[in-house]
Amino acid sequence: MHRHRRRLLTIVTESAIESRLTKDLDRWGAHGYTITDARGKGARGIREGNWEGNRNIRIEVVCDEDTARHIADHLREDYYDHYAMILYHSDVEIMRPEKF
Amino acid sequence: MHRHRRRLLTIVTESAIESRLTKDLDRWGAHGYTITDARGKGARGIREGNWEGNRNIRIEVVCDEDTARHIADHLREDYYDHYAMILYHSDVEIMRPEKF
Amino acid sequence: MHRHRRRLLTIVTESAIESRLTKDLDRWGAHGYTITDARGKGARGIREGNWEGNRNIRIEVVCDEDTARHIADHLREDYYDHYAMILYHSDVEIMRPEKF
Amino acid sequence: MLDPVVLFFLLGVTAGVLKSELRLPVQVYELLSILLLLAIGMKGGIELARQPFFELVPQMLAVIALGFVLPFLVYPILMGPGRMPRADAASIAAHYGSVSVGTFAVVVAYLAARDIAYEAYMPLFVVLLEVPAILVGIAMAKGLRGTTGWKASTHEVLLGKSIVLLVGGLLIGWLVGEEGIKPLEPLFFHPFQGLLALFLLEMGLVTASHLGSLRRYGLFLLAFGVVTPIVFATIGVVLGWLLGLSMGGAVVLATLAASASYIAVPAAMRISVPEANPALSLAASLGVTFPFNVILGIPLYHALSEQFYRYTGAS
Amino acid sequence: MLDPVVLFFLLGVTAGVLKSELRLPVQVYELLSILLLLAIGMKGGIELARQPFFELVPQMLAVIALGFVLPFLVYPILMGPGRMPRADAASIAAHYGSVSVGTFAVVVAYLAARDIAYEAYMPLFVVLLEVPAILVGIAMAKGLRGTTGWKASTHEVLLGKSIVLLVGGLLIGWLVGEEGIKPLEPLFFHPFQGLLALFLLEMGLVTASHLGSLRRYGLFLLAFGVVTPIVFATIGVVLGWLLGLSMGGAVVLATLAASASYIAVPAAMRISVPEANPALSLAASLGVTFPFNVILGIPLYHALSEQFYRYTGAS
Amino acid sequence: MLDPVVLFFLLGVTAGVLKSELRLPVQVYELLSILLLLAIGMKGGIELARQPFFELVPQMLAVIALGFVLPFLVYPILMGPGRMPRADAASIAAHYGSVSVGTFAVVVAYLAARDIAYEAYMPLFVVLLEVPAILVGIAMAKGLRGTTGWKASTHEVLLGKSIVLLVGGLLIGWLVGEEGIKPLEPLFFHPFQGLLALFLLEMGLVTASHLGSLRRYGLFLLAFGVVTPIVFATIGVVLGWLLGLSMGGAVVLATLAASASYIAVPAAMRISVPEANPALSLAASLGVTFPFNVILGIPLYHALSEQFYRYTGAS
Ligand SMILES: Nc1ncnc2c1ncn2[C@@H]1O[C@H](COP(=O)(O)O)[C@@H](O)[C@H]1O
Ligand SMILES: Nc1ncnc2c1ncn2[C@@H]1O[C@H](COP(=O)(O)O)[C@@H](O)[C@H]1O
Ligand SMILES: Nc1ncnc2c1ncn2[C@@H]1O[C@H](COP(=O)(O)O)[C@@H](O)[C@H]1O
Ligand code: NA
Ligand code: NA
Ligand code: NA
Repeated sequence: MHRHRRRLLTIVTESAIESRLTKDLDRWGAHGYTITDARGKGARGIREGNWEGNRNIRIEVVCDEDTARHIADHLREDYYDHYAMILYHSDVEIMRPEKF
Repeated sequence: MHRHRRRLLTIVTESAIESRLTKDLDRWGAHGYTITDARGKGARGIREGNWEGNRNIRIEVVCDEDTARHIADHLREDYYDHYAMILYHSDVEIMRPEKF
Repeated sequence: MHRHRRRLLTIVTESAIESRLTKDLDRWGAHGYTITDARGKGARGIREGNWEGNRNIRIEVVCDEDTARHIADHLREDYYDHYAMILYHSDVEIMRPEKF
Repeated sequence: MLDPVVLFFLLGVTAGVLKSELRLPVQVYELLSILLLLAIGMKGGIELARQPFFELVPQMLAVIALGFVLPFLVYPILMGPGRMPRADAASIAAHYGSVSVGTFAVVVAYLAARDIAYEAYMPLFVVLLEVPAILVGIAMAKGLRGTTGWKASTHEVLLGKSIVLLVGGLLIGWLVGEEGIKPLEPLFFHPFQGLLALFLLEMGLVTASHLGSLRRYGLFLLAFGVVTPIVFATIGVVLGWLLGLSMGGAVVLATLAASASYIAVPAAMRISVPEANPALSLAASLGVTFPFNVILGIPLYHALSEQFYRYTGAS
Repeated sequence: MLDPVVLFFLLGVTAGVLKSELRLPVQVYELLSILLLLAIGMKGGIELARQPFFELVPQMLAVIALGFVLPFLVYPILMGPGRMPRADAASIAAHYGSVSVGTFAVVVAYLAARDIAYEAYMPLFVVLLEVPAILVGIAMAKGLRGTTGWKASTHEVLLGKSIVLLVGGLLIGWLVGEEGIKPLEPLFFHPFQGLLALFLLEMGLVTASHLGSLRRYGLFLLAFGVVTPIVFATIGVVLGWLLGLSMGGAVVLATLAASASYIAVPAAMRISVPEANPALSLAASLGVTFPFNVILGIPLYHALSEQFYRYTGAS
Repeated sequence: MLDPVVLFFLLGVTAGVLKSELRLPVQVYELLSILLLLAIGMKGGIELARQPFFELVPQMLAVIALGFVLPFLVYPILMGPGRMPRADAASIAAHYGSVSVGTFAVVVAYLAARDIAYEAYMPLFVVLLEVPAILVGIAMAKGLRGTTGWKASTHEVLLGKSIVLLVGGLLIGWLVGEEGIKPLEPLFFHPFQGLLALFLLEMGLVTASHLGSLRRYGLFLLAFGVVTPIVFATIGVVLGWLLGLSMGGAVVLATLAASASYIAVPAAMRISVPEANPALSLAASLGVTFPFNVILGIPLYHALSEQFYRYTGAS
C-alpha cells in the first residue's frame, strides 16, 4: 500500500451558502468535497439547526497543500468576515493520489 | 497565511446527554463546538440511530492543548463509565487563533 | 492522562452498501465504527443525498495501524473499483487503548 | 381478530428479525410521536373542559398515588430474586411504575374498534402516571438525601418531550374545547389510527433490535416482563372499580398500570441514574412487556375487567 | 378568544423559554413549510382561474408598488434614530417590506374561524409582495451601480424555495381549477390548520431562541417591531379600501403589509448583503413582529378595518 | 388535460433544471415512499380478501412469467446495437423487466380521475413483477454457475424496502379486509393523491439531476427509453386481454410492463452487480422512461388498450 500525504480541510459554516460555496470550491481547484449537516456554537452564538435560518454544514475537502492554501485564502477574503465560519487543516494519508 | 496549532477533540456519545454535555463543555472552557448526528457500534453494542433511545452524536471541539486535556479529564470522570462514549484527539492548524 | 496513538480511518461512500460494509468491517477486525449521513462530489459526480439512490455515508473507524492497513487493503480489493468511495487515514490519540 | 395497528407492529418485528433493509428515518419517528402525544393530550383536554374539574380530584389523587406505589411492588423482586444492582432495580421499577403512551394509544384503538365506552378524560391519567414513578426511581437509586441534582432531575423530567406535549395538548384542548378544536381534527384526530400504525411499525423494528439483548439477560427478565403487567393490570381493574370508573375505563386504567415506559423514563434515567444499564430496562419494557401488552395483554385485561365487573355487578 | 393555532405558538415559545427538551426535527419544519406554501399557492390559483385575469391587473400593480414603497418608509428611521449601519438598515427594511407566509396563514385561519369573507385570490398578493422589497433592500445596501451580483441576486431570489412553491402551486391551481384539485384536498387543504398549528409550534421554539438576542439589541428594536406593523397595517387597510377590496380583504392586505419576512428575505440577504447581521433582523421580525402580529396584531387590524369601513360606509 | 400529480412532476423538473434552491429532505422522500407502498399493498390485499385466491393463480403465473421474459427482450439490443458491457446490459434489462411503483400509482390516479374500472387486485401484480427481472439480471451478469452470492442476493432482494412494505401491506389488507382497514383510511387512502403529488415533485427534482448524465450517454439511451416502454406496453395489453382482464386492467398491466424500476432494482444491482454503472441505468429509467410514461405513455397505453379491446370486441 503506497501512501501519499494530502491535506484535509474542514469548514463549518452556515447552510445558507452551501450552493454558492460548493461552486466556489470547484473553481478554486477542489476535486471533490463531502458535506454533512451540523449544528453548533461559536463566536456568533448558538446555531441550533432546527430551522433553515440556523443550520450549519460541515464540509471536508481532501486536496494537496497548494489547493488547501488557495482555498483557505479565498475563504478568508470572501466569506470569513460576514459568515459564521471556522476552518481547520490537518494531514491525512490517502491511497489513490490521482483522485485528489 | 499564519498558521497556529490547536487540538481537535472528537467525542462520539449518546444523544440523550447532548444538552447536559454542551453546558459542561462551556464550563470547561470550550469556545465552541460542532455537532453532527451519528450512529455506530462499539463496546456497548449497536446504536442504530433510528429511535430516540439509540442515537449518537459526534461532537468536535477545536481548542488549545490545555483545554483539551481539561475537557478529556472531566469527561473521563463524569461520563466515561456510564455512557456509550469514545474520545480522540488530533492536531489541526487554524487561521484565527483568537477564536479558539 | 496516558495517551496512545491509533489510526483514524475515514471512508466516504454510497449508503447503498452500508449494511454489507459494516458486516465486513466487523470481519476485518474493527472494534467499532461511527457513521454519519453525507452528500458530496467526487470523480463519480455529484451525490446530492436527496434520494435513496444518491446518498453518501461517512464512516470512521479508530483502530490500530495493522487493522487500518488490513481494512484499507480489503476495501481496495472489494469495493474501490465499483463504488463511489474515498478513504483517508490520520493519527489520533485515544485514552482507553483496550477499546480499540 | 387482531387490530390492524397490531399487525403493523408484527410487520415491524418480522422485518427487523429477518434483517430487512426497511428503516424509518428517526425524524419520521419523531413526527409521529409528536402528533400522537399532542392528539392524546388534546382529546383529554376537550373532555376536561366538559366536566367540573374538582369532581375529578379524588380520582386524580388516587392515580398519582398509584404511580408512587407501583415501583415499590417490583423493586424488592428485582433486588431479591432478580439479583440486580440497586441502580438497575430502581430504574426498572421506574419504567414499570410509569406508563407507555404507545400502549395507551393501542388500548384506545382497541376499545374504539369494539365500541366500548370509557371515561374520555383518561389522557389526564397518562400525564399523572408518567412522572411519580420517575421520582421514586431516582430516590431509590440515589437516596433522598443525595440532594445534588434533585432539582435538576425534576426540571428535566417535567420538561421532557412527552410531558410538554401531553400537558400542552391537554391545556390547548381544555382552553379551546370541542368546537374550537374542530379545524385541527383532520391532522390530529382523523388519521390517528394510521399514525399509530406507522408508529407501531417503527416500534416493531426497534423491538426486534432489543430481542438480542433479551437473550443475554435471560429468563428472569422474560418472566418479570410478563407477570408484572398482569399483576399491575389486576390492581388497575380493582382501583378503577373502586373509583367508580366504567368497565371500559377500568380496562384503560389496567392497561396504563400494566404498561412500562420506553420513552420518558429511559430518557430521565439516562440523565439522573446513568449507572443503570439502559439495555436491561429496555429489553424488559420494550422487548417483552410492550409486545405482550399490545398482542395479548389488552384482550386479557378486557376479559379480566369484564369478569370482575360482572361479578361485582357494576356497570 | 385565542385561536388554537395561536396557542400552539405560545406552547412553543413557553417550551423554548423554559429550556424544555422539545425539538422538532428540521426536516419536519421543511415538510410543513412545503405543504403550507403549496397549499396557499394552489388556493390562490384556483381563485385566479375563476375570474378574468386582466381585471386584477390594477390591484396587482398597486400591490407591487406597495412592496417597493414600504422599505423606504422605514430605512430612514433605521439609519437615523436607529443608528444602524447601512447594510443592517437595508436588510431590515427589506424584511418589513416583504411578507411572512406564516402570518398570512394565521390571518386566513382567523377570518375562516369568524366566517369573514375575503378575496380568495389573496395568495397572489403574497407572491407579489415577496420579491420587490428584497430588490429594494439589495439596492439600498449596494447602490444601483454595483451591478456585480445583481443578476445572480435576482436569480437566487426568484428561485428561492418559497417563491418556487408559491408560484408553482399558483400555476397548478390555476391550470387545474377547483374540480381538478379535489383529489389533493385531503393532504393540502383539510389538514391545513393542523399543519399550521405544528408550524407555529416550531416557530414558537425558534422565536424563543431569538428573544435572547433581542435583549442584546435593546428597546429600539422592540418599539420598531411593534410600531412598524401598526403603521403598515393602516396603510394596508386604506389601500385595500382604495382598491375596492371587501372589509375582510382589507384585513388580509393590512396583515400582509404588517408582516415581516423571516424565511425568504433572510435567505436572500445572507447571500446578497452578507455584511448585514442576521441576528438583528431576525430578532425584530421573528422575535417581536411575528408574535405581535399573531397574538395582538391581527385582531387589531380587524378592528381597524371594521371601523374604517364602517366610517367610510364601504361594504 | 394533465392530472395535477403530473403537474407536480413538471414543477419538480422545472425547479431542478432552473437550479432552484428547492429541496425535499430525503426523510420526507422516505416517508412518502413508505406511505405509498403500504397503501398500494393494502389496497391490493383488500381485494384479494374478496375473491377465491386460487382463481387468480393462472393470472399470477402468467405475470411472473412476464417478469422473467421481459429482460430477455432487451438484453440483446443493449449488447448489440447498444454496445454496452455485459454488466450494464444485464442491469438495464433488470430495470425494464421490473416495475416502477411510482408509475403504477400514477396510472391508478389516471384511471380513477376518468372513472375507468380495473381489477383492484393489481397491486398483487406489482409485487409479482418486482422480483423476477432482478434475478434474471443477476444471472445475466454473473452466469448461473457463479453460485457465490446467489443466496445472499436473493435474501437482499426479497428483504428490500419496497418488497417488505408491499407484501406487508398486502398481507395486512388481506387479513383485515375492507371493514377492518377503515380506521387507517384517513392516513393511507384519502391523501393518497396528495402524497403522490409530493412524491412526484421530489422525483422531478431527482429526474432533473439525471438529465445531465443523459446527455453524456447519448441518443441510444433516449431512443431505448422511449421505444421499450411502448413495445412492452403493447405486450402488456395483449397479455391482459388474453388473461381476460377488463380494458382498464389491461391499461394497468401495460403500464406495469412499460415502467422501469428506479428504486428496488438499482438498490439490488448496486449490491449484486456492482460493476454495472448506476448512472447509465438511472439516466434511462428515471431520466427518460419515467417522465415519458407519466406524461405521454399512460394516455397512449389507454388509447392503445381501448382500440385493441374495441377491435377484438372485448369488454
Ligand atoms: N471552537 C470550536 N470548535 C468546534 N466548532 C466550532 C468552534 N467554534 C465555532 N465552531 C463551529 O463553527 C460555527 C461558526 O462559528 P462562529 O463563526 O465562531 O460562530 C459554529 O456554529 C460551530 O458549529
Ligand atoms: N473503534 C471505534 N471507531 C469509531 N467509532 C467508535 C469505535 N468504538 C466506538 N465508536 C463509537 O462510539 C460509540 C460509543 O462507543 P462504546 O461506548 O464503545 O459503545 C459507538 O456507538 C460508536 O458510534
Ligand atoms: N477530494 C475530496 N474531498 C472530500 N470528499 C471527497 C473528495 N472526493 C470525493 N469525495 C467524497 O467521496 C464520494 C465518492 O467519491 P468518488 O468515488 O470520487 O465519486 C463523493 O461523493 C464525496 O462525498
Ligand atoms: Na405502569
Ligand atoms: Na410587510
Ligand atoms: Na417493466
